[in-house]
Amino acid sequence: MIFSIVVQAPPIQCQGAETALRFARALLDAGHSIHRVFFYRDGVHNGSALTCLPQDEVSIPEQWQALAREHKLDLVVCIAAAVRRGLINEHEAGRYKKAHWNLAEQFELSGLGQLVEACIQSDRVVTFGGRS
Amino acid sequence: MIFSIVVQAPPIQCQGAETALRFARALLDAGHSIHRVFFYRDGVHNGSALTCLPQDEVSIPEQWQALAREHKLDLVVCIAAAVRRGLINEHEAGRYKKAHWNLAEQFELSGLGQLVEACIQSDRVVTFGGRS
Amino acid sequence: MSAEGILIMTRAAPYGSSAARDALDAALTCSVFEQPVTLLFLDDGVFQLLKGQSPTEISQKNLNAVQQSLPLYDIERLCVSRSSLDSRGLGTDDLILPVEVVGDAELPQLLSQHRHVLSI
Amino acid sequence: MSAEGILIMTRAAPYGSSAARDALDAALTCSVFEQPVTLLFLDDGVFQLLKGQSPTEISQKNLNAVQQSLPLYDIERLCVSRSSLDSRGLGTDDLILPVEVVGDAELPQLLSQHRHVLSI
Amino acid sequence: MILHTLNQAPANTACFQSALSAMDEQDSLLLIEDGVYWALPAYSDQLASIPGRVFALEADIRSRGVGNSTLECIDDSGFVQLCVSHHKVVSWF
Amino acid sequence: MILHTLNQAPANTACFQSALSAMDEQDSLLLIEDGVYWALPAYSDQLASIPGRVFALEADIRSRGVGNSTLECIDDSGFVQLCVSHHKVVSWF
Repeated sequence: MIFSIVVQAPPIQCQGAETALRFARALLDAGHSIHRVFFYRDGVHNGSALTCLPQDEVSIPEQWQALAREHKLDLVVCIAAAVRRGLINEHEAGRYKKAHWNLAEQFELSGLGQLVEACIQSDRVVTFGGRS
Repeated sequence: MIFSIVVQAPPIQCQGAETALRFARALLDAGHSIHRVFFYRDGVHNGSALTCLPQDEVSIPEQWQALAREHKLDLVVCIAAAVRRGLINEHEAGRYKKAHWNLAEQFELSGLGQLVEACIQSDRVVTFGGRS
Repeated sequence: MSAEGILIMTRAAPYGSSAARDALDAALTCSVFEQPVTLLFLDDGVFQLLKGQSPTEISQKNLNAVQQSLPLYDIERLCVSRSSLDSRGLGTDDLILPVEVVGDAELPQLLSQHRHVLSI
Repeated sequence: MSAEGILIMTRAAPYGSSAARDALDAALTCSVFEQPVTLLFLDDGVFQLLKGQSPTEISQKNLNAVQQSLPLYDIERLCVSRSSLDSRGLGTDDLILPVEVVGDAELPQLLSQHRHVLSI
Repeated sequence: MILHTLNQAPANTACFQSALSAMDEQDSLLLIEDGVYWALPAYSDQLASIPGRVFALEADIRSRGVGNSTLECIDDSGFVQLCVSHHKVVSWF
Repeated sequence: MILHTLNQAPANTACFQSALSAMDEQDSLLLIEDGVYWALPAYSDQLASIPGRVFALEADIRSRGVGNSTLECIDDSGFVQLCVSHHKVVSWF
């Protein structure tokens, strides 16, 4: 079956991002395919390259990256939600004249259309939310 | 009177950061002093230098910066909460071997001790929260 | 049963969080991509449709303005929970747009009519 | 009335959000800075003290371990709302630490005894 | 003499109830952000059961189209004055 | 045939009530994250009023020390199977 996952929970303050990761792994283990993981609202922070954790903790962004590398996942971060929240790639940094950027590799900024397209292409769409 | 403000709300998804800003301005207008603004939990995102908004919107981080410049405010971002969430300054970038950083000027990373010290020094401590 | 289109369910009050605006953005995008879309307002989400909003003082964009453009975007159905309205003492006259009022007993059917349900 | 020290009020369940851990960190810091501190557990916050937590599968640190160290840090008072416990069917035997159970009628006084109240 | 602020809409009844239980008659409650929906007529009984005085932040009332409330509305400088006239501020969110 | 997931602890009664009102007897409810506290004995009446079947995510139950629940616990692969065996997934948070 074809799944898409929508992550609206930020990686640190809410558990939703971690639950989504475990769910994604279980999907792949069961032989299903993941059409896309779409990060919306505060969920965009899952795509941060600057997350710094103590050595005994694994960061959620790095786990998404590892999973994406292994399974060629399409990790799409809503561009409108992201730039408002200070999550940008090199291209947006140029556009907004910022000296730095912080979108992690494997993640891509794109529009809400990618969420709609994911709905069209997928048999199931599963949302993992925060609270606000 | 001496006030301190605690901001736990992120700048985009919740209104708390904007309410805190208006409250801070009203405090200064009334002649009170602000000992410190302490950003904790998802509130650390108020200190992002990479927030990009359309030209007709003013970013919350920039408003904090402008207020801090004008009134010499002490804007302290909880360092433990910040680095976990991917908000770092040049020094932390070096320590964690990151090529980029994103803490805005006027904001300073420091420990939770600064929250406790703010409580000790202030007549009133007012917290602005998010939800989760 | 042919389940078609996307239902966007929104349960939060406007302005206190960005959920209302984010749900609207998603609905408008569905429409741009010519996907049939229904908006369902539940719980505090019914406050999103209150008339007379004016959030300039809190530096936010007026949702009422966007909402009034919904018919132009072919957003086909705006559904509002009757029990959510009732418990808040609100009637359809208090709302900015004509809506379809949905009783609790009709909710399960409304959900099953759509291919996907997105909570925002 | 000499209001002294800091009351940290925490109302969220553990693990679903980081509030429990963030409140503990703040309380421990108060103690390091030799400020008298009281922790007040209200609403779903009382779940933070449930015995037998084991969050390794969800990649989080066990709060019970930190909680058991609280007496070593001279955290003087751990207060738990009686009505929050009651409505959840919990008793003090279910909790990891001995606590002071506070009735609703005593809440206003508890708040006024402290110089500052931080909600986390 | 505590000023309580509350920013949660009515679906979060637990937040409102807990704030209420923590108040005594010398305290005041200030409704802010989504908390101003409690000013609607449907909640007049709940508001009446609050032991102290109740205020609402004007900017939030106006923003949300919560009309003709009988509550005392204050602006940001009124918020500051309430902070000064009470001994401390407790935030409910 | 909808799978509903719910991640909110009992103070958020509105979330639970709305999920309930949206379910019919063919649907299932999966308690995840803080939602697993609804598996405590204190809430057995509320759970009994749910029209369909009710499950809880094992990892979340164990994490929180919510012991001896009579609910059917499933692991992540069980969660996946429920998604497949129902027509869609509706998240309540």
